[in-house]
Amino acid sequence: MERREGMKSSKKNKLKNLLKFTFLLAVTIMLLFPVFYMITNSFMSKQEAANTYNLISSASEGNTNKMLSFKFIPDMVTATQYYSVFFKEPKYLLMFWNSIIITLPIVLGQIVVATLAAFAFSKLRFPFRDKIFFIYIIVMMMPFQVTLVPNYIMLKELGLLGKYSAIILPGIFSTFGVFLLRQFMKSIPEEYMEAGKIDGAGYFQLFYKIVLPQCKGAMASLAILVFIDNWNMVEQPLIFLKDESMYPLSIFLSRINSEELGLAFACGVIYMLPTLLIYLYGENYLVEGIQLSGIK
Amino acid sequence: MKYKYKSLFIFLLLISLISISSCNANKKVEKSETNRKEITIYILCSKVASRYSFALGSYDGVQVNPVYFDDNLEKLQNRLNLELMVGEGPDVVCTTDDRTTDIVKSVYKLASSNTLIDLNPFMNADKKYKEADYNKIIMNSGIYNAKRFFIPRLYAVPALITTKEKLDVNDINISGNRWSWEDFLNTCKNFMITRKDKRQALIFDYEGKLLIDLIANSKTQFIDYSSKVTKFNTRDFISLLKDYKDYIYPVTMTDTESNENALLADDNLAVMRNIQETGDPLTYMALDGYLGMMDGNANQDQKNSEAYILPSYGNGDIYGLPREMFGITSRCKYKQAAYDFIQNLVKSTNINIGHSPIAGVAVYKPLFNLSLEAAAGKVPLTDIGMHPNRALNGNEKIFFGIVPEVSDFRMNDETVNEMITSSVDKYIKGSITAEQAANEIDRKAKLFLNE
Amino acid sequence: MELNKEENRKNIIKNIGLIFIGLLLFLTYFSKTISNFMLPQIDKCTPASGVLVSDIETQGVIVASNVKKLYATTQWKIKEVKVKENQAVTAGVELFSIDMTDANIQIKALENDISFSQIEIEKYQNLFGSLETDATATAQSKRDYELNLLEKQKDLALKKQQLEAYKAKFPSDGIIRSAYNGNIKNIKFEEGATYMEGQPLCEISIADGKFIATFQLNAIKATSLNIGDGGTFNVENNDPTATTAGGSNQIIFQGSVTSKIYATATSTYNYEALITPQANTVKDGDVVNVNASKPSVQYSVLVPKGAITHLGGEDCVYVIKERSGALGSENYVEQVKVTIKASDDFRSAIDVQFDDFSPDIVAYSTKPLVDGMQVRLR
Amino acid sequence: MKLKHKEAIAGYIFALPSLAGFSLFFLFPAAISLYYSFTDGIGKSKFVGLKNFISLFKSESFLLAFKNTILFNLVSVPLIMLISLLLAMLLNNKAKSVPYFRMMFIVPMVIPVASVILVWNIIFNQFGVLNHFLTLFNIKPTDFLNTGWSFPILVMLFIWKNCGYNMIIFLAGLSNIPKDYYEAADIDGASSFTCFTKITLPLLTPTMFFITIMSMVNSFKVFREAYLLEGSYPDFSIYMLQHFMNNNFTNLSYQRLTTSAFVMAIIIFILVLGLSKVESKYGSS
Repeated sequence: MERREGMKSSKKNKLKNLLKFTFLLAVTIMLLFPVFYMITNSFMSKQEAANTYNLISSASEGNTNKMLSFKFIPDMVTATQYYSVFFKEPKYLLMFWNSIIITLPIVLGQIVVATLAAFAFSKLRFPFRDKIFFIYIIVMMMPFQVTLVPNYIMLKELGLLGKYSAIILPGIFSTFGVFLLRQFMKSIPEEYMEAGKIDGAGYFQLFYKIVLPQCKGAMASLAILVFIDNWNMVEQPLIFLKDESMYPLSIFLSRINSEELGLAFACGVIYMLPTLLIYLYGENYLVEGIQLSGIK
Repeated sequence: MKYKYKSLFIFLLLISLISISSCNANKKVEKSETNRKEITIYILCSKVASRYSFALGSYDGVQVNPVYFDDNLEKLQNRLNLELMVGEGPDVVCTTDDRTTDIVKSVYKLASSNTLIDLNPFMNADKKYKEADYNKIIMNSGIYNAKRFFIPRLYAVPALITTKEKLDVNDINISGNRWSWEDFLNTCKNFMITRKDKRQALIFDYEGKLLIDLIANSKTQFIDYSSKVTKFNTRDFISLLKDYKDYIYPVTMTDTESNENALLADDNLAVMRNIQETGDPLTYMALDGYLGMMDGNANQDQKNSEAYILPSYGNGDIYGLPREMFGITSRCKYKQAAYDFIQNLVKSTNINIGHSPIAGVAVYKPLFNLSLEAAAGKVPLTDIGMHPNRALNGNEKIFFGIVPEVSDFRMNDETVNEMITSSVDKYIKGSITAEQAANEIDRKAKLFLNE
Repeated sequence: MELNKEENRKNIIKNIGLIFIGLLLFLTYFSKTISNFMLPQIDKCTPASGVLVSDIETQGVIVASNVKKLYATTQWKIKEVKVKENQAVTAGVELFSIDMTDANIQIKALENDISFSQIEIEKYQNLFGSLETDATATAQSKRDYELNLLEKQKDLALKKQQLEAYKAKFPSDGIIRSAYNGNIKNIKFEEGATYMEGQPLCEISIADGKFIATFQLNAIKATSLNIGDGGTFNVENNDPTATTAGGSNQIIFQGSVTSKIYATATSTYNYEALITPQANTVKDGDVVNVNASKPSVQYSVLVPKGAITHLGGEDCVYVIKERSGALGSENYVEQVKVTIKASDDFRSAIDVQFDDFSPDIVAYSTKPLVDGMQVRLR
Repeated sequence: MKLKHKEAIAGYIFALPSLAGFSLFFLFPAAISLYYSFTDGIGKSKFVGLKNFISLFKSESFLLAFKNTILFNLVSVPLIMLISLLLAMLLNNKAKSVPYFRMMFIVPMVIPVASVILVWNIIFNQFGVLNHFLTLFNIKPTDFLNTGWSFPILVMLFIWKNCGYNMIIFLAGLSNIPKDYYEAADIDGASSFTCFTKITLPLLTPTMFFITIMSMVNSFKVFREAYLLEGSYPDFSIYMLQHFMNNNFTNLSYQRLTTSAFVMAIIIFILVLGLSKVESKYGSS
């Protein structure tokens, strides 16, 4: 597309781009608002941050008639929150590591498992394929609470309860990845496969040589999305990990009280970074697409 | 260069993962399935344990051992829920910890969840059990759908506590310890008129439970679990709300208002200031017969304490709020032992929590009478399990003196309470009318019942 | 070109990621060290039951139990002083002499006056005697004469009395003597000075073997020494003549507190203890070492004074407890309000309700503590 | 024939790890909970047939929740599809500024829930910024979070949170469309709109199918925010199945939970079936 616009770049296009730009800017501001708020507030003193929270809570309890308002400019810019997160209270650092311990294996595992399965479900014909896949989808759409009790019992039987693997293993085998990749692999033209078969390549080679290179973008997006999903996971650790020292950061950040608010903001900033970095790293795959598609 | 980075990165990560997972590993507190003969009970905080301590013995070889959740209510509730659902959890369930905390939010939902067993067979089999010994009305609060799921240990009667001096100083005179609704309203009105300038609070509404208890204490039972009927959207309830907003709320001060952190609206602030000047509100609410709460407050001299049973809306009856109801879970291995344990608790003379004050009055009549005598000073405090060095304070004396035979019970349900308070807050803020509030509460309660 | 830029971008991101992760790793690894480094270090101690020994050691002064004052009986002019401060005197010892010149003149005058009036009386009588023989004398005149005579005689008697009274105010030889045995204290007179009637001249402390030891204590110590309490007193006797049975010049004797008065000026308690040493071993003015050490009643909880912190009028101690933190179990302190019953130099008896039976409490901390603060044991 | 066999075997082999894990951690539990929905309790419980289902359909709460859930999906899913697709199209070029924008759309997903809730609270609270703003035009402040307004607000929250998510997938989908198709069309002199309808949309159908379903899944997940924002008994307009299930969970009536879940599952099944039909219809064209 870019190239084409390059060829016949006229006033109309310029205007269009300008419109695009402004629109995107507007949307972006809307989206960035909370982050901005969080970052600015993370530089407030403990008490100052707590005040906002108390104000809200008391407002929702109806003890006040004060109007709430966003406070972007701290009265006293301090890094005390970061200081206490980094130096004084290592438990938040440990929580961060717990998050990583839980998330990384899931991401890696799921990518491996999902690509294999997706290949099968999309490119290989075998009995009950679509029915199985149906079940995949439906089970995936079940809310968490439904299968919770049997899950709990099962994990207990397997002796995984209270271990990281109680969260990691189900995470790895979540059907989301399969579903996503399958959808993308479907869109890879059959001709490639046929060509490969004619060249006498085995199924694994087909998978490795032809399909895999073409759904880089999909895999990147999978990695990002899975990471995000599990990075924000709250319910499962809360239930399957009895030991609070194993809780990930997301749990702490999902329920906060007034005196921890300042800390939470600081933690939140740290919490955001990995996801953003990973996104930035994989981002170009998303748009890169298939350049070599024409050449054969 | 690039590879150096990569390898370093991976190396670091590996180290981190290993080190951290190991550092967590050594703190595993996995409670393995012991096949010792034992029954467990979950207790919120170990301080309360003294209340159970005497009973935590062994019952024909079955050891009772408590699991403490050092004051982490949320943790306790989550774990209790989950474990009961997956057929684990404690053998004996206690609905409340003390007056202020309900471990089980709504008792009858628990009863209807098939996780508890029917206690009637045990009672019938029990030779020592004499129905006359128990307060029948309160005992029946444990029955749901013709099955007895709970045995209550205590019941509480909401009462207003103050001291004679305070009443005299502010020339409030109340005839007798039993108020009619009208007396109560009139007192509030007069107070409002006389004190409008001074902006003082007549009632210290501890934890904002006043309205809840007024509702609980009213003639019509607004919510019926077994028949899934709610009567919140009735004229009674609406007028009750109106009375509350117009006369009672203006003269009350909740403890959130007395908490400095809470940002107060100006008029509340005025109340607040005044209270800080005068030391404390003129009267304290002491709810659910939790009379010792005054220990915490400024009013230290209990000599001329006065207790007034909270007026009942509609008629002069008194309603008891069952506390500390004990049930046995269906997964319990040693049900008989569990039953014995509960009976022992209920009959035990130890109705209060060591230093902290009693959470209610005993359902077991002999014990109730005993505490009456203790209040009258006929028997030593230790006989009702009070800490010897803690004098039975005036409130309890009076309270025991005036606590009457209750005519019915009202079950406290946190879930419904939350609905009521949230809607009433809006009503008081003026964003909705009383009718709307009543309607909202009614619909939510219906939702809740029909779930 | 395009790809190169891409690579650079990626590298930058990767480096950021590495730095971030590395930083967190570093901090995690050293987190315990850092936190320990910042934690207040404390010494612990266990409160014990026992008694407070309130040893009171102070110096006092010995004074005689009763003291007589010497006043000027009229206007005296001191001629010569015969004693000095703190001199032991017995009854009849000369204290000082008075300049008698004026007095003698006065006396003379009076005596002359008397003798003159006597002569007058005699004259008068003689005159009347001549009258008796006179026949013309009437009863009337006779009565007048007797009246006059009586009047004159009365006058004479009066004058004589005045003389005696005046004389009585002076020693005949003009020398004032001590009336008691004891010793002289704070002489207020000096030679040549004149003193009005009723003015104190000196004191004589009676040597009857009864003495009072006076000493002072500050308020805290005073709490443990009350009227009636006994104590041992000893005097460093520097007077070689007075030797005790022991031969040493260290005289020890018992006594008991007789009065305890609060002196607002010095905000101390003034004590008086009645002591009865052996005869003439001590004299007043001696410096005495008071030692009234006495054990208090049995207290259940005794803690070092350092363990008690005063904040906002309330005293409290910090109990050391253990909890499981992010990095394994950690120690923290819990504030417990206490009321101080009594205390001596080192320890205080407190009234407190601990949760568990005998907790460890903080004896000393490198930083000010807060309730629930994590601490590190030395 | 033989080839077919080989392919089938290969297919099973490729799918095996996923299949095994899936059936162990998802299918089997689901089956068990399906069984529970026909019993009267956990543990040694007895079979009660369809009793649970009947009582479920008697309960007004369930019906309300059911209605709301469907309504919510009907409103929010198409909306988010449109918006995210639009954004994806806009962002699917290599203009300088674009990557930065793209990044921004990730952000709502990476912010911790608590701070999101905080912000939304400050905006929509009774005394919130919005009301503050409205009072300037002396409009009476309304409690947005506890009135009929809460439904559109929840939809907004949902879109705000998830449009980046969908956008990523769309981007990936767009990137998978071979460029030469466009070039071909370009040579034929087709307008960019026809390009969109004739090339982009058909080739995007698998992605769209996926996104539709994912949006539904996420619409269940938005419950977390709704719950934190308005509690377990919110305004009736947003009393969703998730609320129903969660409340039943806290009230220990697990039968209700499973039963309702399977009623839902049936609905989903039909829906997915329909969608996949649509997909296969367009995808092949």
